[in-house]
Amino acid sequence: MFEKVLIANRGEIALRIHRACKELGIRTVAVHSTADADAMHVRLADEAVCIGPPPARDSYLNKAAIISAAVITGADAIHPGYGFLSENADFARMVEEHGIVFIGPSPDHITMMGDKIEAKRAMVSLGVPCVPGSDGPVGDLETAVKLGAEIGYPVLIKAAGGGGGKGMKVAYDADQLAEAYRGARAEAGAAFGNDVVYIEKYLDHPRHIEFQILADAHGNVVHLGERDCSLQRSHQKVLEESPSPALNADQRHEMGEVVTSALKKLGYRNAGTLEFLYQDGRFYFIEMNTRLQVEHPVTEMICGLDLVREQIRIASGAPIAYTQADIRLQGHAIECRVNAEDPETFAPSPGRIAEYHPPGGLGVRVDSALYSGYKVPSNYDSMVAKLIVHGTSRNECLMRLRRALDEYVIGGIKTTLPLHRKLVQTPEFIDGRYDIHWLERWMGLKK
Amino acid sequence: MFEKVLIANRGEIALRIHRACKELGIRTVAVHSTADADAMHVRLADEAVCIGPPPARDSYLNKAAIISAAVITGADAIHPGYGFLSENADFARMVEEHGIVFIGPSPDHITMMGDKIEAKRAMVSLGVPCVPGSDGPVGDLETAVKLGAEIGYPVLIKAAGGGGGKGMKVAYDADQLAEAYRGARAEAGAAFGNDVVYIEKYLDHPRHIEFQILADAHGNVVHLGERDCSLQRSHQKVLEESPSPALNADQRHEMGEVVTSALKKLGYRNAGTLEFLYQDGRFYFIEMNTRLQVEHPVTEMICGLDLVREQIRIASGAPIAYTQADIRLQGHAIECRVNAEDPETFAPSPGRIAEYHPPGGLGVRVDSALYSGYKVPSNYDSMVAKLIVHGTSRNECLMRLRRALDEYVIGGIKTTLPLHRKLVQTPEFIDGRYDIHWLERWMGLKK
Amino acid sequence: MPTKNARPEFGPSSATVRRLAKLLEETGLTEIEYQDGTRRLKVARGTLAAPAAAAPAAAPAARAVEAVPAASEGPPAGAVTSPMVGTCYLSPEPGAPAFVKVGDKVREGQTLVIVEAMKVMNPIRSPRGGTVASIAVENGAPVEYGEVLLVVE
Amino acid sequence: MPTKNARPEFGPSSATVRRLAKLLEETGLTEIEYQDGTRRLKVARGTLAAPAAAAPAAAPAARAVEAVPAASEGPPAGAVTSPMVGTCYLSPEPGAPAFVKVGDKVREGQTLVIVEAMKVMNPIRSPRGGTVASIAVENGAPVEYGEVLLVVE
Repeated sequence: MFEKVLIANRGEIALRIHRACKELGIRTVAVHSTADADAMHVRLADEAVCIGPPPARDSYLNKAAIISAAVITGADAIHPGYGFLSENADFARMVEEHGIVFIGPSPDHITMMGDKIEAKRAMVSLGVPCVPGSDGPVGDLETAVKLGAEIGYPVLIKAAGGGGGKGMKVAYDADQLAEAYRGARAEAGAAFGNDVVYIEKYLDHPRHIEFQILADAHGNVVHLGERDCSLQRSHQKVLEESPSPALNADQRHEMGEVVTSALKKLGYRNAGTLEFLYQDGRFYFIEMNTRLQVEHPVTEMICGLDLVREQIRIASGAPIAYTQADIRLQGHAIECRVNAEDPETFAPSPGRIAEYHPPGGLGVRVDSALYSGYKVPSNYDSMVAKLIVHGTSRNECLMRLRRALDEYVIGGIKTTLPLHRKLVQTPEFIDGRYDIHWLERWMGLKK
Repeated sequence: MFEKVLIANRGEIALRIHRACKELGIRTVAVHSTADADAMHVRLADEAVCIGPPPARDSYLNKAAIISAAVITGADAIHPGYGFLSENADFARMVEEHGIVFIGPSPDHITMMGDKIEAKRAMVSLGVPCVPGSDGPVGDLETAVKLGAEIGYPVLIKAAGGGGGKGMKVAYDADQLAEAYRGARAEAGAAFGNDVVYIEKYLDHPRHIEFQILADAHGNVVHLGERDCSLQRSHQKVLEESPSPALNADQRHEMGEVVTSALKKLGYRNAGTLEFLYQDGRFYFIEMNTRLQVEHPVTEMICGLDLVREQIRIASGAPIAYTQADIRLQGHAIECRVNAEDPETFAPSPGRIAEYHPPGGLGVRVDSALYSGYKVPSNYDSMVAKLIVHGTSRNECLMRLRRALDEYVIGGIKTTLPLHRKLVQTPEFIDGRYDIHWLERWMGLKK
Repeated sequence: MPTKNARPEFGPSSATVRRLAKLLEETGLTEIEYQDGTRRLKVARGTLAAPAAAAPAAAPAARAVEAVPAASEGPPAGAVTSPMVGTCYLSPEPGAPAFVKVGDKVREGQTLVIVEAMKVMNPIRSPRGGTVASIAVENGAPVEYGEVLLVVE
Repeated sequence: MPTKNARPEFGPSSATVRRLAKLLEETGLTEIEYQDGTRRLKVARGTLAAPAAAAPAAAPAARAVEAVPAASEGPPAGAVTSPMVGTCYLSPEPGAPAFVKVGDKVREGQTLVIVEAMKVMNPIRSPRGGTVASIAVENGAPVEYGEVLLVVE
């Protein structure tokens, strides 16, 4: 096991990693920008090294500074957290070249999954379902008709050279196809000077469902069930839950088998997440995240495992100490991301925390680096806390979440707590009837 | 289910009950003395009624005031918490006479268990093992010798009229009995003018182990395993854990059967705890608590049930929704009681809380009504917080407890946090090798 | 005067505390802590401009019966407060005229209102002679301990 | 008046407290704690208007590399700080004389020390002409971003 781990991140995830290290008896090195000199994880870490000025490119994205800090403090391993350098294959490679362990997958797997086309190709070959389509230009209407029948309606005709919704038409059945095909080509030609189009299946009300996996260096792979992250605003996840209200045990088991078998064949190592769109009983792979995710605690709450601890153990070469059959997913968990933002306008709201009082009691977990008197810097991401609640059933979890949200006090800045308090009272959320568009529609941001 | 519950208590347990009510969709009424007008549960409750001045006898022990508060607010039920009126049969009866549900057992069972001799007699008749003894005066040495052989050495000869250790002698074997018997009689005669003596088994290194049970109004009784509460100072529990490091699964199962069968025969209802001394593989009943216990969270953490919720459900007439076979005790939990006391001298330390920062993250639960700026009144018990930690194994739980204790900040007053930080580093605690005398010896308070 | 005990008084000298307190003031410090071996002395003064009591503002909890500020803040001069939780009646029985009305002169010991608790009617008597300046409760209203019932000036 | 007891007054000297209070003001620090063997002295000043930053005092975590206050509070006048994390060398190679020593006159652009990071030797040049007033780091010491290396006045 490692003696000393350097935490190449900030905020709640840096604290999260610090906690896992302490519980393994590992010493911690916090690296921080000058803006974070007073941060909680800096105060708690065994050692702290200032690596640069506030802009992330000069500090948390500064590979040389972080590796130098690891060298001068004698750290054995680096945990990158999420964001920043966590999916940077160059960084992972540099870390390894300095004889330091990168707590994550191999640089090659990071590279592969970082290239979305390559990732999709790999997943198709490994038997993971992706969004079906023409896989290339569709030169005439006959081919389009044939593909439409194969793929199943609705289908989307998309400009190859396009973007921004231009040159994009939906056909809900074969009758609409001719018009959509011609319309898309015409629009594409006019907009981009290139009328080459593709066809793929159109998902109009998908959920975002992702599977958490763990893989060790000895060929063992397990999945820890799914997370439903469909509640999004501007492609940012707002609230996540596990299990998904949309899946049953058979679907979970079946898809779990598909992803574990794929990653076993791939020779993947450490934690990873396969993200899918899910609609009408079918999964469609979007991308794979080769790192810890923000929402990992909902999985921890239902499977009882500490995912950061598992990441560290795997990186140290230890085998996963259990099989898929040993993993029991129990009860229900929900995570609310609390951002330092105006809950109506979503304008950032950095500043000094006045009162700070997190909720406590049974089934309530708070992952946050906030404290009374802390100044939320304006330089970084606005997420300042995660409230995670567990219950034996989804209903118990929801009732507990409501009372915990009502107890949570963060003064001095605006936060999205009021948004969450409203959200957990809506009939659609209570019934689990939502897709990736629902939240924005409910908020009046989208028709 | 009840519409509105009155919480006849204060501090962390009042908050605990409030939380359980909120999670069941029940409105809450906080009653409080003038000293507690700013208390957390008073702030959070749906309604609050001031019932008297600071002295407990005029407020939290004032039966008429509490029942009047229930009447004027229209509460359906009263939860008494622990301490105060929780084991007062008169109060329970008065509550029922006012058509209000008392969330606890019947007044008759409270009365029975409140009389320690009656309680022991009942338990013997129900097949629960008690400390064996003469059950009456021992008039001559021959009878003493006979009893000594029956009970097994060491035995204690005790003055019937005595107390304070006077007229008490231990005989470690038959050879010592004559001297001990004569010595105890002589001392008893001299000290109390009454040389009548009893004999009972002497336990010189027992652990305090208790079993948590739940019983409904329909004859269903389950046990939720044991708690080891051997770490005590001046008969006050300091730290509790479950499962006990001293028991194995067979012992747990066997004793669990004994207590559930006894309480089924007794017709007991609601939550209750049977306390035992445990030594050399045997249990000896001491007393039964007919209420929720301070240390109930350690049981909640390993069985996944909300005990206050269960109490409320049972009191509303609902049956227990699971059988003994459904109950799974998972992992390990430890609770540290944090008192507002000097950690060296144990002098009370009331006053205003300056910084307050509870630990967070995976597996950590804090039950406390403290907040930054709150003034701990000098009128009541000094326990101000409970830190409860869960882990998949005792070792994981211990490592997590250490890091959580290190994160916990309570400023402005002295607390026993430093004592806990030291305690969790001792080899004896780490190995689980302790009895009810160990803590005081370790603290140098006892030889 | 020095204490004459064999064992010297336990505690820091008043002069030292006064000196350090003055130093706090002079220097604007909030804390001085000093240790020498096993002896330690700390003096501190909270923020002068009253600490902003960081009270958790219970988010949405609306109260039906609001905690009476009187209980913690002290009732106004001349106030007669309820000595118990119960229901307050302004007249001896339904339909009867009130015991007192605003402007009435009252004697010490005269019944002002009744508070019913546990089905017992408790007459609340005037603690002094004077004039009823105001009546703070309505007939049949629930009252808590320390709640102002009326003001006799 | 000095106390005449056999046992001397317990408490820090007023002059020391005043001196440290002035230093607090001058440097913008909020706390100075000093320990020498069993003797310890701490002075602190809360932010007077703003709420006293209730900073979680990480209970027992001792730091090997202490966060440099300079980073957040601003370095002293004339300070030359490290532009990167690395290892600081005072001379061009082991055994060679130091680039500069205290009292040396230096030109703008003259190499003062070297900071090695990622196996690259980065000469740290003087931002101005002047005299080396002090050298804050030892040869071979790890330095962090913003750490004061030396003072050129």
